[in-house]
Amino acid sequence: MTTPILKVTGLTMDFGGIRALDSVDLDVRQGEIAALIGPNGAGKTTFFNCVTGIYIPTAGEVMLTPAGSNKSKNLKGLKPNQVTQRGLARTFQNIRLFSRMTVLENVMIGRHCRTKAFILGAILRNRATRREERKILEYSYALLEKVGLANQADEFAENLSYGAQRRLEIARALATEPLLLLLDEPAAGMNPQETKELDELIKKISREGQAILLIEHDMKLVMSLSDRIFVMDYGKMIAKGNPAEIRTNPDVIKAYLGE
Amino acid sequence: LSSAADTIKFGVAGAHSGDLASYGLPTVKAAELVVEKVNANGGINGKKVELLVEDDVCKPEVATNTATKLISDGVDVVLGHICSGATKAALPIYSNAGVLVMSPSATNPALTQSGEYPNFFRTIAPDDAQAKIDVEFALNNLGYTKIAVIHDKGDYGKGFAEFAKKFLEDSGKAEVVLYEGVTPGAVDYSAIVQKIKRSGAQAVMFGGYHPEASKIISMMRKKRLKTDFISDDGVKDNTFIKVAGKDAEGAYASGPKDTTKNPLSIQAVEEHKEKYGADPGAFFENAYSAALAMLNAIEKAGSTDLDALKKALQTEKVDTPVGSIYFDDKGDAIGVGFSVYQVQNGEFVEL
Amino acid sequence: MLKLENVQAGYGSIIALKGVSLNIEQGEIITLIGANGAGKSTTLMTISGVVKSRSGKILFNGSEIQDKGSDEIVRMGICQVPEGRHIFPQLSVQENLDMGAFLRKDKGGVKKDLEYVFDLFPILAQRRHQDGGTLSGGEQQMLAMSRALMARPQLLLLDEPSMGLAPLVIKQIFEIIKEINESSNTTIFLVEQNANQALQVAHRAYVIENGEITLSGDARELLTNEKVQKAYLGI
Amino acid sequence: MFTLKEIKKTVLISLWFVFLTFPLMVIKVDPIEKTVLWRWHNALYVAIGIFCIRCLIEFFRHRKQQKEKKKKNSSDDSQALIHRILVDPRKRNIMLGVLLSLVVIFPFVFDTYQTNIMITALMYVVLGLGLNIVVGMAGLLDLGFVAFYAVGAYSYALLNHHFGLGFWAVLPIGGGLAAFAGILLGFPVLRLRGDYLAIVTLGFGEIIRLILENWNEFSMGPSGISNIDRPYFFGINLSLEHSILYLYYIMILFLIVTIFIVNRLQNSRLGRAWIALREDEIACQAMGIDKRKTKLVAFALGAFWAGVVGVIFAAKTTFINPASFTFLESAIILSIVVLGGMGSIVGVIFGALILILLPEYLRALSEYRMLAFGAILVAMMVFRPQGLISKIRRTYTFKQE
Amino acid sequence: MDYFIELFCSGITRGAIYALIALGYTMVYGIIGLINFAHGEIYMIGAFTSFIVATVLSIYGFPLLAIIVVAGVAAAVWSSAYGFTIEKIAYKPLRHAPRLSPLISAIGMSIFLQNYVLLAQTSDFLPFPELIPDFAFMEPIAHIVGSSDLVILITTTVVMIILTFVIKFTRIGKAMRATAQDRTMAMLVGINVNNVISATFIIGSALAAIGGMLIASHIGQINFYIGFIAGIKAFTAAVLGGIGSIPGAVLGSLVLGLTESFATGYVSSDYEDVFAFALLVLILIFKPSGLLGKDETQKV
Ligand SMILES: Nc1ncnc2c1ncn2[C@@H]1O[C@H](COP(=O)(O)OP(=O)(O)OP(=O)(O)O)[C@@H](O)[C@H]1O
Ligand SMILES: Nc1ncnc2c1ncn2[C@@H]1O[C@H](COP(=O)(O)OP(=O)(O)OP(=O)(O)O)[C@@H](O)[C@H]1O
Ligand SMILES: CC(C)C[C@H](N)C(=O)O
Ligand SMILES: [Mg+2]
Ligand SMILES: [Mg+2]
Repeated sequence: MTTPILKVTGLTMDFGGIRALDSVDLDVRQGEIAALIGPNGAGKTTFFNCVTGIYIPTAGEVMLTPAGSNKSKNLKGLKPNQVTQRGLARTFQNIRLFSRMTVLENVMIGRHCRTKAFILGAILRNRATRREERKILEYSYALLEKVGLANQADEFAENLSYGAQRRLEIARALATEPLLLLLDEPAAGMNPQETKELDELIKKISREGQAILLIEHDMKLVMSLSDRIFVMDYGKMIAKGNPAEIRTNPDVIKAYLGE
Repeated sequence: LSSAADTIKFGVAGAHSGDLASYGLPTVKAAELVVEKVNANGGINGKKVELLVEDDVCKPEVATNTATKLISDGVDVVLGHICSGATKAALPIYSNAGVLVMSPSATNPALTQSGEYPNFFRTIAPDDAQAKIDVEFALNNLGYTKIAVIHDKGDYGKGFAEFAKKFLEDSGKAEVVLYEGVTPGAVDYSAIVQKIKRSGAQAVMFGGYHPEASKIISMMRKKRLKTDFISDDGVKDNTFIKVAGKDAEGAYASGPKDTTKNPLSIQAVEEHKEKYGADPGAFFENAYSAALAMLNAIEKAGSTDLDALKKALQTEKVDTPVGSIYFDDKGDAIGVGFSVYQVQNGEFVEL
Repeated sequence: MLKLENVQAGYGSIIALKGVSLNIEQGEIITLIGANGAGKSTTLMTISGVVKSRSGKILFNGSEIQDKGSDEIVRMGICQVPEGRHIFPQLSVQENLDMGAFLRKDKGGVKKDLEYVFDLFPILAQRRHQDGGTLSGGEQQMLAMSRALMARPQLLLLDEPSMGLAPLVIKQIFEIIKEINESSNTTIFLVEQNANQALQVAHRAYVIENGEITLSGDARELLTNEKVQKAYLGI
Repeated sequence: MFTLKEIKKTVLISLWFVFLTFPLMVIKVDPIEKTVLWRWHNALYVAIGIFCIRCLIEFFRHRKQQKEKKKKNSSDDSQALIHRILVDPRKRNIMLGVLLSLVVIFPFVFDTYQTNIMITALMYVVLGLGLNIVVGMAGLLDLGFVAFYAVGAYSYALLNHHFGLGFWAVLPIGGGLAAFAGILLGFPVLRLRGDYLAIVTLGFGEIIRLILENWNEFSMGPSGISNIDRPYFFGINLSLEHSILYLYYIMILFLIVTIFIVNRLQNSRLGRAWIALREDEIACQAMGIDKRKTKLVAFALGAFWAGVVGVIFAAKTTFINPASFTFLESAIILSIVVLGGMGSIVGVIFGALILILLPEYLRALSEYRMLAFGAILVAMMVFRPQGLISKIRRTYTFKQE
Repeated sequence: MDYFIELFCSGITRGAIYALIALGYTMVYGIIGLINFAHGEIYMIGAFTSFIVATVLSIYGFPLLAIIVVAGVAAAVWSSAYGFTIEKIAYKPLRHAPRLSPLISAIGMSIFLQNYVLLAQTSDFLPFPELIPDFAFMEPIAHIVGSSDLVILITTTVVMIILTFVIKFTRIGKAMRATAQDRTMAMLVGINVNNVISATFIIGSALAAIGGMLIASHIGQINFYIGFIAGIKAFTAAVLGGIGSIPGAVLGSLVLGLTESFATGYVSSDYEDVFAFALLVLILIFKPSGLLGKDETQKV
């Protein structure tokens, strides 16, 4: 079996007296959709923040391994931009778009870390720069088409509907060509119709070989998408398995699902 | 230039707004008073005098605009600028147009001594001249051997202080125990006062203007420090006594000779009080004198041609509030005898 | 109790409400459903006086409130849980709750209600002294809801209260809605993406499209309405 | 049009202002002579003045409302006009052509004074464009921009004074040193957000000025450096008028280059990163943008322009001292950027022209000059809070090959 | 050691002076996030008003205590009126404007007010009457701490304590904090945001006025420009302490005052401001939101 793309071991995070993450282990494999679920305040978003460099974890290891290679990169202690550079991209629970930039520009920002024109290139606008700029445009536009926002490319991001903003965040994250895509509650605030569309979109992306780890409270969506599910409670990983296992796991039912 | 025009255009340039307005505005008032009086008496050589007042906020870059503005308005002579820096920036422009400039307050020695500004005159003593008087007074009359030299970091104050320090050191008779600049406008000077106290100075020699001087002297007295205070003609201003009140008692300051008893000076101050309902501010008398001197030169020369004016200024004596003066070939006023004053019973008394 | 007559409102050149009329009776649970950007939140904000109506009338218990300041409107008994939670980030959980009771004078009552909400959401009691801004998304949503309860409003406006909550808590939220409606006779105006559940608790419902009310009626009937099912229930 | 209620309100407002201005406007005391002067007429002036101003404001507001009601859907005001011209390339070229010829013949139509202040205005346009990179694009509030200007000016003054280096030789050196100073300042303050950054930059500006003031051996202290060479024209020393003319054209050329470069920067990968950084730092980092590098580049580039203009400044006034580099100067440059419309090149040009030419043309008001200037600054912000000309949104056209 | 104590006391006095102005700065900043450059001018107007009133009263022969009280009250009333009016004219219309627009408006206001006082009164320096007499019991240590130093120090301390209490525990204080953090939500819990903002300006301005009177009496002179430098320094102090925080403003002011004093005493007053600003940079590097400022909670 190949090494998992993301392998997190013993991740621990303390805020003052609160232990928000307590030695969490998690791994995401090549091409799969994994889900991270758990009650409110379980530490899911904190997990994302620690993995992506926004918080510096108290302890633990975060290893990222590109597909088909066995050269792992340790992400612990890196800055968020370096983490993205290495191949992790994320969306935010509370949407964080560049609201006064256009939809297209938002995605183009995502291309930043994969391109390199700088001051001189900008001023001289030489062949290489122009080519690169055109490529950025093409790539970004293609992504917008993929998420179904191409016809709103010139709108300000803040003028999009909620669901559209969520999809734009996904497109922007995809623009960084991540090895693994992290989605934090992509369906929150969406109506059932939009959730259905989102379901299809994620499946489409996944079919193209993109590995995904998502946090979500909409169980219908989680069950329909995930290959494997991780369940957290009070900062601890309490269960993992395929949807069927999780659905019937008594701990999970007690802590999270109800019924 | 404008011999054909039917008025004499008398420019007044200086800081009329911003933090240094209090040094510039009295000049405007002096010019207004003089010109009003001259015009009431039929003008100069049958021509009325017209005032052109322009602000330069004491900034070199604005001063160049001010100067070009005055030139393009056809100015004949200029009273100003107030600050040495602004004056230096503006002078080449006036000189290019052949316009005479006389400042009531720009004291930087280089303005006259460098010979680079042939069209420049002033009715105030340069920094070095006053430093010399004050130093000699402190050494010879007061016999001090430990002196703290303080300045306000400005071009005038620091210029004065540098010369004072140099003269003191050169004399070999006294030691400069402290040489420092204070921040003008600071809310509290007690730290520097403590430092003066610690330095064991017998006298403080201060280069700068009366607002800082009164703040420092008041703070010294508040801290029960009886050290003497010696300063320049930026301080020899009645406002100093008013603001510092009883703390000013005993302070020394150099300035033009016996102006307070000069009838012209008394008259000028009276005119100001009558018209503006208040005592005049800084450099008022210097400005009043400069205006008189320039208008007198125009009258005597019969034109506003620079060379003719220069000649008249250098040869014709004129009675002014600062004394009966004429100018040397560098542009400094002669006849403004300088002496040292002391505040006694709320008045500057010549020693 | 609350009546909107042909209310228009918007932001700058955008007109978000193009003449909305609706009617809420004392003691009802009314839900407003509609697509993203249809104007649901704007409707609530206009009632609360944060967004000013440009024309039309808003009547609360018979008096016009469209020109009143939002603080007066709150004082009259209309309280809102806004979209996006709007927690005071640097006030502690406790202080956030106190702010909810800002206009109340009965100290004893406030204390009782505080215990009541801590009872509803024990996690908040645990986090009592933590800054509101550092709570998890779901915790913040619970706090926002509790804060509104602290005001003991006559009319409670809820904007997507179930957003970001775990399934168990969502269930609980809808139970709370029912309970406060029944026990303290609070009138509730509920905006929800989760139309299915909203329609199940509500008595009546309105459908808003592009700033206009296009459909209204009994909640259960709308649940079976084909158009509603297709557009909002994802069936 | 004016209802009774309105008039009553206006009267009340006037009375309020009479009360407000009472001690300062009416009473004048002389603490030494112990006299009090009661200037009651001033109270009357205030009352009448405020009444008129308020009527005027109400009148215009009323008229604007009427107008808006009449043509609800067509949103064509002056701003839209400028935008329309700028967006249409043909119209833009025509306008640029007309503008350019106007600019070229300007010194021949107007006198030296006008040309002189126009040079100043152009200098501030470039300063504004430089600061616009930092504030308008990257969203870093810099209240000490004047420091870089000073670095440029002193570079030329000192190199000219000590080593006789010429204008053209120092131009790039001045810019380079200023850019270096920008990076120097940038390093420690990168972590700071928003207004904390503002105060530190303000402090940095003051530090530079204080050093220039106090370190006599290096900068000649407060008395400054005089007799700085004006630019030579192919080795010829020009007369005053001619060198003003020469400087004017240098400035024009330089401005065109600046606009060209700033425009290109704005529409580049780097420019996008700046704007994104301004919008949301955390999201920006999560998208892989190196915050440090991007910010430092903004600081350095902004400072570079300031440095170059500083060199020109020293050459123009031929005399510099620290008094020219006070905080107020930074505030004016910042005002240019905000007043013009943050991030908009055309806006900055308008902002600079207005803010620099205004005080010059207000000279007619003599002592009321700065009073009017302050009031106009407030009024312009109140009536056009987003700036005179808002930034044109760049749209990308996408053609599939 | 004596010298150290002397410098220390000087620094504390200077700090206390800054603090009186910084408190208003920090309050206004805290609530509307505006660097109110006109605050220094409010302070100046307070000083002028108290100057005018005190002089008039002393000409009419009122006793010193009456003069102090009436002049202080008048200064507070008028400065508050100015603060209130300025907010309505120059800041309120800009509530929804881009962040920097009110800043420019404030700079314009500051220029306007300076020149207004310059024209309405005079450009000259005016002697400010000594309102605080030398207390006999202070005489033994008068060479270190003067009476006015003491009064300023006590006033600052009292004001800080009262303000901290007001903000922490009273209704208006809670309303202020809520308004500062989320204006929309403050409206939704029933706070009249306009009134709260006005109240903040009024309190801040009144403090500046009291400060203006005490400081002018301590220094002994005023003119139209005194607000500028004091304002910049107070602003620096407020930031140093963590802008928005009341105790922070006082602590920042004291640190700033002490730094300047020690820099003057042990190094050179030529560079006192350089030291002050360098310290500011240093502290902010290690504590980006000031000494007592809360780190902005950034939960993503
Ligand atoms: N900066 C912080 N300071 C203190 N506590 C924090 C901080 N950030 C998070 N926490 C706490 O850590 C716990 C985990 O929060 P986290 O946001 O990871 O939850 P979550 O699983 O994403 O929940 P939700 O589903 O509600 O979004 C919460 O109880 C929260 O209050
Ligand atoms: N602050 C604002 N400024 C400008 N336009 C706004 C603003 N808020 C909302 N809008 C616009 O008003 C319209 C109605 O928005 P509103 O938020 O009321 O929709 P909604 O029905 O609540 O949608 P959602 O389900 O996404 O919450 C939308 O077109 C939106 O773009
Ligand atoms: C008014 C003062 C600042 C002028 C000063 N005497 C100078 O030489 O510059
Ligand atoms: Mg979360
Ligand atoms: Mg909504």
